[in-house]
Amino acid sequence: MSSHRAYFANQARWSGWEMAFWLAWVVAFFIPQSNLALLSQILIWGLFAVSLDLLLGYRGLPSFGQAAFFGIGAYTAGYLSKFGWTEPITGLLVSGAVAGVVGLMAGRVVRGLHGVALLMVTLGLNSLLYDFVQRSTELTGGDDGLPGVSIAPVLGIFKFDMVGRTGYLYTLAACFLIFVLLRALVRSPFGLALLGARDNPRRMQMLGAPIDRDLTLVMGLSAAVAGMAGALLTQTTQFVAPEVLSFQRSADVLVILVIGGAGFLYGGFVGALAFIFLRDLFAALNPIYWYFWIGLMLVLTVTFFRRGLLPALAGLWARRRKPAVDRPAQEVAP
Amino acid sequence: MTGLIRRQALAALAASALLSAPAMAQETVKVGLLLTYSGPSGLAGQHADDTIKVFQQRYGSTAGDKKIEFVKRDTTGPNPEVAKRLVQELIVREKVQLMIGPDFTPNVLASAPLITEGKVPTIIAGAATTGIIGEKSPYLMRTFFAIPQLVAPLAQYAYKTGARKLFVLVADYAPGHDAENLITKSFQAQGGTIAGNLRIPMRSPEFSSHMQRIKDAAPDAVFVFLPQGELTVQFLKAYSDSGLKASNLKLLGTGDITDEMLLDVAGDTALGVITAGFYSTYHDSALNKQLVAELAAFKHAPNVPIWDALRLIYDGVAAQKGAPFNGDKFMAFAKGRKFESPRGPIAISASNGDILQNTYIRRVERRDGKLVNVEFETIADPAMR
Amino acid sequence: MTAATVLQTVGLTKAFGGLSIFKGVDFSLHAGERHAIIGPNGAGKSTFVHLVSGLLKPTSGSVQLMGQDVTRATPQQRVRAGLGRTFQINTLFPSLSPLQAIALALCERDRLTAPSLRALARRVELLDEAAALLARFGLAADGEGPTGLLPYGKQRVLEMALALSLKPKVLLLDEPAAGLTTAQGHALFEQLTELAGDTSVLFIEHDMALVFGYAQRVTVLGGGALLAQGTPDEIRADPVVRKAYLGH
Amino acid sequence: MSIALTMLFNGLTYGVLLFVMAVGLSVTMGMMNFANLAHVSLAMLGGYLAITAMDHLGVSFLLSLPLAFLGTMAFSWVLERLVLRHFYGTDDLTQVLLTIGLLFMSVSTVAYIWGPSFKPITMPASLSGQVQVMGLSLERYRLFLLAVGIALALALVFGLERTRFGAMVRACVDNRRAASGCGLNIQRIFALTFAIGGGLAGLGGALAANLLTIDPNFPLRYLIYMLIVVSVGGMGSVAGTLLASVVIGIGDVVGKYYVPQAGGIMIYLVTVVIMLVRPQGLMGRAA
Repeated sequence: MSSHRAYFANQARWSGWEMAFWLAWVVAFFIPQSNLALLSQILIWGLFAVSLDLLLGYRGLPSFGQAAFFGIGAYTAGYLSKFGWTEPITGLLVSGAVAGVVGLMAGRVVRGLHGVALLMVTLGLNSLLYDFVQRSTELTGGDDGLPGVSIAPVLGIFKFDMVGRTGYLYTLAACFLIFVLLRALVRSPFGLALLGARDNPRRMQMLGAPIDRDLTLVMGLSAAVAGMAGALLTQTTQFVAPEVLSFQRSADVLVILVIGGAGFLYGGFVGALAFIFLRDLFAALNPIYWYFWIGLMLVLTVTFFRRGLLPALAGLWARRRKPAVDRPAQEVAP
Repeated sequence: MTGLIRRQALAALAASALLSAPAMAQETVKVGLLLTYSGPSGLAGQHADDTIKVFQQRYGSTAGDKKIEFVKRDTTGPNPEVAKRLVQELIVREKVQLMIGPDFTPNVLASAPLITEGKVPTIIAGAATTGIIGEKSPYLMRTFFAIPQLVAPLAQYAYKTGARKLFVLVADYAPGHDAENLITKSFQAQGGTIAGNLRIPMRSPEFSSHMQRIKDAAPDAVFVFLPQGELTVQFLKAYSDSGLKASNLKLLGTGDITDEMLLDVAGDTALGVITAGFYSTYHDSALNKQLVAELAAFKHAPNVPIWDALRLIYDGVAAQKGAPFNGDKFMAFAKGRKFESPRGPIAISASNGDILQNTYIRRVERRDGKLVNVEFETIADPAMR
Repeated sequence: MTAATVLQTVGLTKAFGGLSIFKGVDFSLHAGERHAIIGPNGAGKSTFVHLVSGLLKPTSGSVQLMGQDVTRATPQQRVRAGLGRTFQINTLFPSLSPLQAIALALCERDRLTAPSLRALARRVELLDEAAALLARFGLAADGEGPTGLLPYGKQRVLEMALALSLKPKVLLLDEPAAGLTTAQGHALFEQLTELAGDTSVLFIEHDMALVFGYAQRVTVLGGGALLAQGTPDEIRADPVVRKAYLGH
Repeated sequence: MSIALTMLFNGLTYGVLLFVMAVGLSVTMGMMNFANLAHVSLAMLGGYLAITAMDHLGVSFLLSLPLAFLGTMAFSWVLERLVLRHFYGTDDLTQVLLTIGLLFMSVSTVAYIWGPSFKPITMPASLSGQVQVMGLSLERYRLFLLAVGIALALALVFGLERTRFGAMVRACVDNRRAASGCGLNIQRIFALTFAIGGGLAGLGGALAANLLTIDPNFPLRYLIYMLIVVSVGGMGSVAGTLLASVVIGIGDVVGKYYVPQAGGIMIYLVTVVIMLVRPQGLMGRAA
């Protein structure tokens, strides 16, 4: 196969690393003492970070309001189950759709913005939604959370048991399927168009690329994935409270993605693993001052691993496997 | 994830096992402790730890023939997702047989199904909303307070002492809305009228507009319900800065707004404030005086709900001497139990496990150089008799 | 028989507030023509290209492309109508390789970039076309490395390849040989002549050797107005041009 | 009518407080194109320094203000020299995340040094209570705040317009390359400007101690307000920050009085609308 075809096929093929990554999650299920509840939440954080990666990593748009879509998905799943639609899988899809539609509308609103203005508008919209949900106690139960959320067993068979086995497998399956779709998407011409618009919107205009349409679509898509992550959280914890759309969550997911590495689709999961695991560790070690270590970790990441852990690890692995002499500084092309 | 206390406890256990004669292996009852140690409300967790230290200094770490071992976890505030995971971790992996907390209502609601399924008697020491204890899980008990226990007596007191037009100001969140409905209903039941009500945002650095609304309504008393923290301190400051305090307009509230944790921060702005509370460090009882003295070393007030939870656990475990610990037996023992608490006589309701206790009307006064809540009226809980 | 007009502007004007920097220019480009625009700095050359390509909205006047009125059209609509352009300062995709950049241009041309799950790698004919285009422009060897690391000269070539990959009817080149040695400039224009086929080319250029070497007609702009238009020889002899531009 | 005037006065003084706390951030963001979210931690530091000076050194409230200013200024100088100057020119997301990290660290460090609970501030009698002014009963402290705010605004405007150093700072704001081209020592100007901006934040924190509460979580609570004032006002524009502070201060107070159901969302609505209409802010230069 001529070299250029191999070049593109190479990018699309599932590498050994990727398969090992997903297999590890399956193996973790069988390890007797593994903390399935924590791993499920890491997966949910990871998927949530991947939704932000579509925006930030692939289209270069930072957002301080991604938790708004996460929260919309979480509450939609909550309301569905409260009004009788307790089947989880369809509930997940509907939640993603609702969040996606709101994402499309948000996309049209923030179209012309970038930089700090974009951060502030997304922050403002997120705060408005949080304030509304927290204050309307009759509608959402406010701070005490939405009453009456109960989810039927998956496929009618697997009940959400206490140990979290069903919850873990359900989350893993959902995350994997959504991830496979996203992976195919970013390897399609649409993904390349996003990267092009991230690098140089003016050049894209002169290639006739509908960058505004693409921006609205990627906002809708990223919102849908964030909504499904939110729905997964509601379904596995059978509870939802205003905290799901707090500013703190939007800041945490941004931190997670930057630590993991934006623009590699796996950065979200790697970042979630590092962040949630370390936060749990620091909190257990020193419950009062663990915020300090989270802050330090963030400062060090931004200083030394400018593009996140994943590229740093990949770079290390590449240098170790092939001496740098005969190999040009291969940038990990997405 | 071994908590600090757990490591010390393990070391102590190993030491005692070596030293003591090879008696029958002493059973250890593990007690899960779910409090907030970090973030804005991290203070409560630290005060609870000190209270536990004092309790264990006095009563040791064994009850009857069983050893009590605490497993500590930080819920990081009202964070249902984290709280539920930690409860699951404690029940499934740490195999705790008793639990104190989690604090905050959303955390309790999220964990209730697990507590029921795990059959782990759990004592709530930090969530006041109604509709949790007895309804969400048969294994829940409470040593904290329920909002109606303070609000209803306060309405009666206000009317009795001449208030006819009451202004109701609450923070705009679920417990605030509960308190608003309760005070309105009970005050109107007495024959009083509501001069006006206001729900202020949870994050509200600027209070002058709220004070102006109170002035406009010209009430003869003001009822306030706010979460413990900066809102209370700012409200009291604004109340005095705006001249409302000088016009000696009576200010009534639940015990939260004059809690000992905030009293010295609020300073003189809290003087004369009348509240309905369940505990005051100035409560006149030998048990309380000794406890307050011991906690003075830690420079803060005792966390009485935690103290009473420990009392209940130690007594309950001791009652099962000679037999392995059983959760259901503990529930049967605890429900209906009456005992003396530093706050005064309390009981765990036999019907739903909620707390029955006196409500005290108190006024903030300066006694030997320190601001305290002086209790001047006791309203007994009708179900207590 | 004059060839059909592929690009025409009538009374094209652009004013920022009171200051009008482009005063009522009537211009026409014929099919297959190689047309150069010359003029001193600040003559409005780049403004003219921005107005024609849609990156700037004109204050008045009109632009016709292939017979369609595109005065109010977005750049994307003009590209659909057959317009292609390069930029004075390289505007490429730093994190994409040349191969990916050309593939992206072809995907946009064939309207394949709607969200889909079909991998780019499976569109083999398009990838072959991209590789062939790169080879024709002498960039075959650099196809897979990061664009950012390409030498400046090759980036200028890639800039042109990107524009040509859309098979435009009208190609606007904004100082294509900027920053190149004379030899590299000539090589670039050789490639252009050979590869442009029947595409009409309008290029801004300072190097008179290149202008008179490759242009069939020349337009001279000065102070935002059209000074003269004609064949290279006519322009070389025109007294107005000589005074305003050549200085003697 | 007098109520409306009182509300306007209270809103104005609240706006002035926001201005003093935020103006340093606006200058550093506008001039050095550096988004320093930890600026709000510097304000907290000022509050703590003032309170510590009053409690431990027995200094009066009035004297604690300059101490808070100088103390925070010194700390800001060190922070800029050691950490921040390595990040000039990085993209704004990197700066945002770096300074959020610093903000988290400040929360724990302050809790470690001064303890986790609120820090009360004792106000002198001359600055507490109410006073009758033209028939309105206004709080003495707010009058004092207004005076300090106006003095500061004038000092800043003159400082930037009239002094040589001001000219140098404005040159850097307009075009850093050109400014360094004509021999201005950019590094020194940045360091000094950042320190003064930090000092102002410290002074703002000390002034805020009496209205807002000073505790380790101060930055987490008021970060959003400061970001809003700076982005609505327009980066790098002192006048813009003043205008935004006053608009948001009055809007917040008057909004809460006349439309209580809207509660705290007025400030967010204003931000979203202005950011959509003028992304560069009221007085900021078009990006």
